[in-house]
Amino acid sequence: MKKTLPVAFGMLVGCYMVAEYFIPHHAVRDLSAHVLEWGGVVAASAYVIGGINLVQVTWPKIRRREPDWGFKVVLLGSALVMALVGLPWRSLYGTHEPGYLDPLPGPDLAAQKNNKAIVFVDAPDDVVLTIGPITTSTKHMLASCSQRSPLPCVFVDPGELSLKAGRSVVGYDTFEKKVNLVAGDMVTLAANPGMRWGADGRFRTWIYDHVFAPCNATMFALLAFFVASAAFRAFRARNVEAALLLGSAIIVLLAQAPIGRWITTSLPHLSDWILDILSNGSRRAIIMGAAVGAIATGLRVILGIERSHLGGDS
Amino acid sequence: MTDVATIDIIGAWVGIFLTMCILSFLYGDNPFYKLGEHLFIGVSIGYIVVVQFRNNFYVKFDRDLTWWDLAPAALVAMMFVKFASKQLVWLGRFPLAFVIALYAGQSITGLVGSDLGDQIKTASRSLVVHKIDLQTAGANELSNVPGVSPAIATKLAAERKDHPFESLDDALTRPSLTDSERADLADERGVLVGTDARATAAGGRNQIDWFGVASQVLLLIALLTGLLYFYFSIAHKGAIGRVSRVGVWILMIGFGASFGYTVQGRIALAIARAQDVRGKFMSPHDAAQIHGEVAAIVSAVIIIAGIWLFGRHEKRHRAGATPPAEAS
Amino acid sequence: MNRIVVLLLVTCGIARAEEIHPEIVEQAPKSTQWMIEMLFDQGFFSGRGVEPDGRHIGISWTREPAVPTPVLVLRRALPDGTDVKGRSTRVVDQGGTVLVPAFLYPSTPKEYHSAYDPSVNPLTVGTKIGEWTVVASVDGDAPDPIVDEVDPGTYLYALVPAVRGAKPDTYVGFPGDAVVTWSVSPHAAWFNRRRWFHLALIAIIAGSLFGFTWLAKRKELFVRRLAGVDAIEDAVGRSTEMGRPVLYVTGVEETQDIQTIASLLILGHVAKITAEYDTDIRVANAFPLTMVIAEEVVRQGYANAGRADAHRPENVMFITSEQFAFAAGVNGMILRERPATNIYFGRFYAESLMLAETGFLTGAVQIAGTGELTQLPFFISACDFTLLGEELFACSAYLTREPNQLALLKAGDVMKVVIAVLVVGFTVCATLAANNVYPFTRFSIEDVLP
Amino acid sequence: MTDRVHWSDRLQRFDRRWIFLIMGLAIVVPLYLPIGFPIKPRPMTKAAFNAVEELKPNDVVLVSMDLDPASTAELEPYYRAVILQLKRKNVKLAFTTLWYQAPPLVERWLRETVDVPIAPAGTPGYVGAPDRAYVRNVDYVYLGFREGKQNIMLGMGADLHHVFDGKTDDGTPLDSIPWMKTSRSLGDFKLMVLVSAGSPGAKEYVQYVQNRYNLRMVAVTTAVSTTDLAPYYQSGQLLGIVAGLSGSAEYEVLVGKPSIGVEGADVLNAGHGVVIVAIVLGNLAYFAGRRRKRKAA
Repeated sequence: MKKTLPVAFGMLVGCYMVAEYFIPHHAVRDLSAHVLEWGGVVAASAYVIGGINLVQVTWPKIRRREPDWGFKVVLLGSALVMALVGLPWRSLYGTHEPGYLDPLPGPDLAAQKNNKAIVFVDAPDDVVLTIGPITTSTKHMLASCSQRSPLPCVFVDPGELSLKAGRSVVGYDTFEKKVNLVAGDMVTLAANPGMRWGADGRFRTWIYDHVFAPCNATMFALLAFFVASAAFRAFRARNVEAALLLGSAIIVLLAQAPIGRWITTSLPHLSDWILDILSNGSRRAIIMGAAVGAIATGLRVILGIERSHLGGDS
Repeated sequence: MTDVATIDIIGAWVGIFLTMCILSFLYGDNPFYKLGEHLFIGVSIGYIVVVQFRNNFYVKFDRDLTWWDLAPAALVAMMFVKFASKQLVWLGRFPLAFVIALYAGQSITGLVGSDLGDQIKTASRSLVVHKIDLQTAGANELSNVPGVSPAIATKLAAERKDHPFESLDDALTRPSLTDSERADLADERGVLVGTDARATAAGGRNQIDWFGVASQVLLLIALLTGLLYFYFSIAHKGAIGRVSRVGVWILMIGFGASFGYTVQGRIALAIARAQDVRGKFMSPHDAAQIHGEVAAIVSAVIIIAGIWLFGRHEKRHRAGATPPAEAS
Repeated sequence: MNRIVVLLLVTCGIARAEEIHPEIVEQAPKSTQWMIEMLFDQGFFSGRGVEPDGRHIGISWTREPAVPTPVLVLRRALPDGTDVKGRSTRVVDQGGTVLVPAFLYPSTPKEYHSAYDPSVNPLTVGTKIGEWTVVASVDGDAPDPIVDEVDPGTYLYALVPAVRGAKPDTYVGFPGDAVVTWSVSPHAAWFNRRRWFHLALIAIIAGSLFGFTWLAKRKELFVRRLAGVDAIEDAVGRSTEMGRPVLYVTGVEETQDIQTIASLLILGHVAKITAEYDTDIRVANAFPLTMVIAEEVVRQGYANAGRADAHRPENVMFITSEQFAFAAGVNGMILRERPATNIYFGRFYAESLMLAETGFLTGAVQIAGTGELTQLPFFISACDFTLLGEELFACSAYLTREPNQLALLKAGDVMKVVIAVLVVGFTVCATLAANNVYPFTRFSIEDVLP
Repeated sequence: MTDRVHWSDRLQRFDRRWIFLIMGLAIVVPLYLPIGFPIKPRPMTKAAFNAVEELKPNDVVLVSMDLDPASTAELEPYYRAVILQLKRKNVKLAFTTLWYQAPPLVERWLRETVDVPIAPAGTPGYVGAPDRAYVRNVDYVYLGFREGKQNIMLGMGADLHHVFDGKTDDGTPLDSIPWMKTSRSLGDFKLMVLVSAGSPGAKEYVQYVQNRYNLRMVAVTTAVSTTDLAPYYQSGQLLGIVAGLSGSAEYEVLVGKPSIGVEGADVLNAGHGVVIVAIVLGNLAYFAGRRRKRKAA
């Protein structure tokens, strides 16, 4: 009972998944979509168990002050932080306007005379401003254009003007507006785009860019060195097989680097040939063999022959 | 042109420091590597958990629920039963049975289509290989001729319209080709796998590429011997043994090739790290503000000094301590 | 005298030239002969790329004499099962450029409707005008079918010759008559015959699975030994002597990968062995779901060995799903816990070399098995034993020499013979066909694997 | 056995960290002192290039960015080159990713390569038409990430809008974008550019959807997966493959904007040299050692 029911259930699901491939009927298609979604949900919920397991494994080490317990703290801590900054906090306590436009009264005669309008900017100097064609920040602006306002500013041509204020890095709001200015008009662009939280938020992106990405890439890059040492240690022509492995490896190695073509133009051809013919031939054999094995394994599962994972001792 | 925020300059330095921490694994297991390792693992977990929940619950169930949704709910519930009750643990087998059967069934049909069907289809092609006829070939086919770039292909197509090619030499030295293009084409000449083997300017009657034919035969042999090697029902003795040995040889050549390719990839990674530290992937303006090289040197010094100090510290504390494990 | 001939070819799946139903309609301004082909599935082959799921209709046409003018394809639904014959129709008044209500609202001719001026209102695909929906707009004829996705039901199509305006999707004129097709109602197929051979392949494997299971109960089956598999038990024994744990890595791919599943199945048997030897087994998982299953599997392994009490759940660990963070974590375990045996079964990517090299450093016995071809060279070079591709799937069968398990290998071998025969056979056919040797020109792999 | 250690033994037993050091130098030094070998595209790369060249303006192309920061090394040069090519072809772009590690990376790359022109008129060392800045949700959309790997592929093959809940990543309804409204499933895309670092990626796309909906696909892949994908190129299921860093460098040359890829490919020479030397040394030591043992015995 406790064993046969799950097995039967599995057989049902498995056989359906196989049949589904051969039945183009739309009703079946729709059902399959559902079933596949369930799989995703189950897999995702497992992360809760994963988290529990993580604590189960690391917490005792910390409590018992085992060697390296400090690093376990780092592990749990960074996990917690990264998870928390991933939450959209801002949406929890409401958002604020990234900026606003404030037209100043009266034309500025000087500007009017040489047919210009003025945009004053009230923003921190790390805000990237796109005023019409120019992209700049308050640091690189004129100190003053008119006695009307002490704010840094730029002269612009009359007509429709698109204003954009954001920050150079991801994770901030952007303020965007179009205004229509005539010569002599003055407008103040006040902008201080707020920081976003959550998936595309500032913190998460920062940690991703400066902790996750470098570690990830460097871990991977270690392989460049391991490959060298593996080559030194393991690629020794002990027998025919090893010798062949070595030979083709060296040929492809040379051909892969630009130097290969420099040595002889037929080297890349040779390596391509090895790849297309010899490599593909044997590779195809493995692909097919593995596919057969995989299908047989799959069949044994869905036909209920293999049931060790469900407590049935097969 | 705007400046990089201070926090991001710091970030860049942190990134470079962590890069060095992990590289220090090459010297041996040490506190700096452990720091990088645990930080990395922790961050990755925190990252994934959010992603998983966002995409499987927040996004998917951002709609009014239906009766269908009871099914996954039930499965999930059963998965958690083991925390609640001891004698109901067996319920946990249902979600297990579900996912395993689901994915097993799915891969059966996925594999039978692509890895069996299509591979069989591809494998059973005619052994006869005809040369590419520069006179009639289409643009794509043309650019499969060694050394023929898309640009050259279009030129050839134009050339042959005006006056047909008499020979390969004629075709590959037409006036509209630039000298560098001619040089490229000249490099690719060759009777086995080069232009002469792969292409013809004869027009009309299609010539056979004999080396191509031989290769196709070899391809077939490689496949069959390979299959034989994986044939379990007979011992590899005598004739069978010798043939399957050939299979192994070809297998090994294949592995060698893929090793060669892999090396390229791996070294590329290290190169990219170096380029990254130099700020190659960002605008020169930003790179100038970050001084990646300086950061790298500073971090390297800190780490080397640190490892040395820790080493001494270890020794003083427990005499006869084992030196950091060499990792290679 | 002006005539327009509407030749409709409603196919049962694939086009069959002999099933042409000619239909002649009188009075039309210009003599154009439409050859229209409607493709939808009726439980037979899916024709020319039209999915046989009852939700796709393919329509293609050629005109005699050939006319390059764009054609606007419109669709409207009919009450189910209505049977309407193809005919030509007017879409504009004489010399007019606006689509007339009579065409737009055929079902309610009495009521008032306004005309539609496509020269100002663009007709993008999907727009509804009157009862019609714009399906496509093609320049010239469409020899390859336009595939239209619809809900199950009965539909009617109108092919309207048009003249494009300056702005995209606008039309300034409609020369000649439009054609309204026969009504079509696609039926969903219950079997996709294009895949019959795939089914056959699966059937062969399943058949031989059962066949050999039956046979194995009667006579001893021969199966070549695999060094890698025999090594597992010895390695476990060695760890027992050294009093160090066994590390089992289930790969870095999700549970849905068949290699992960295979790895989990093998884990059951390995856990049984370790339980018998009373050795710790540490299982490192990259995905929590895999971890959940692995824990259950290990518990069963211990139970099958009759030592359920010895099972420690915290020995089955979830490290992290991030490939290289996972590699870093496992590296750490290998360096600091120093297991005497490392078993890597499942799908591995770049981290294979990382793990294998670190394991080599600690002097552990390493057994790897994966179907991931690109990683095999590294496992081979750095591990003591490596199971190549299929051997991974064979492994669980070896570990328990029970009849139904061996049947798996036998079934695999049968399949390999079938593959070899197919490949050789069709290669010969193709080669002979390439040299126009009759009758081989008539066979092709396409027949079995379209 | 003699007392003083024979050179072959020393060579066999010497500390591998020296190899690491040499490899490190081989990678860093050439970055500052380039060698500069010519780079010539291979057919596979050219085929990929052609597939993109065949596109017409306003064709809709799906770019699937299935990668993580680790694999940018090999893929980023290609990505930048192909985006330039696509943009100057003036096609509509839809970006998506099946890797949960990717989204922040993709966001950044979109800002760096799509929102701004890569090669505005007068870019030094660039031959070819200049590209323009693409406008989000007008010229291109970012569909975002969905968990589910192969299932998502299958889903996109059947109904892309359903998979992404009819919204782009920033919540813009897909139906509000004319060209996206008409691109409802993978079949509606003229070409799929697979920036694929592993699994799920090009291989899975071919296995699960290519043969179902016979789609046009080109792939850039890490050098290591090349041998894995080559059969699919032969069988015509992939229209072209760009293999790793050297492939990316070749692609940069084809597109006419040599950059990081070409620089990196140049450094490969030294790196490969080190590996080959390592192999040769290893074998020398091995054989010398063996001969000595034979003598001793």
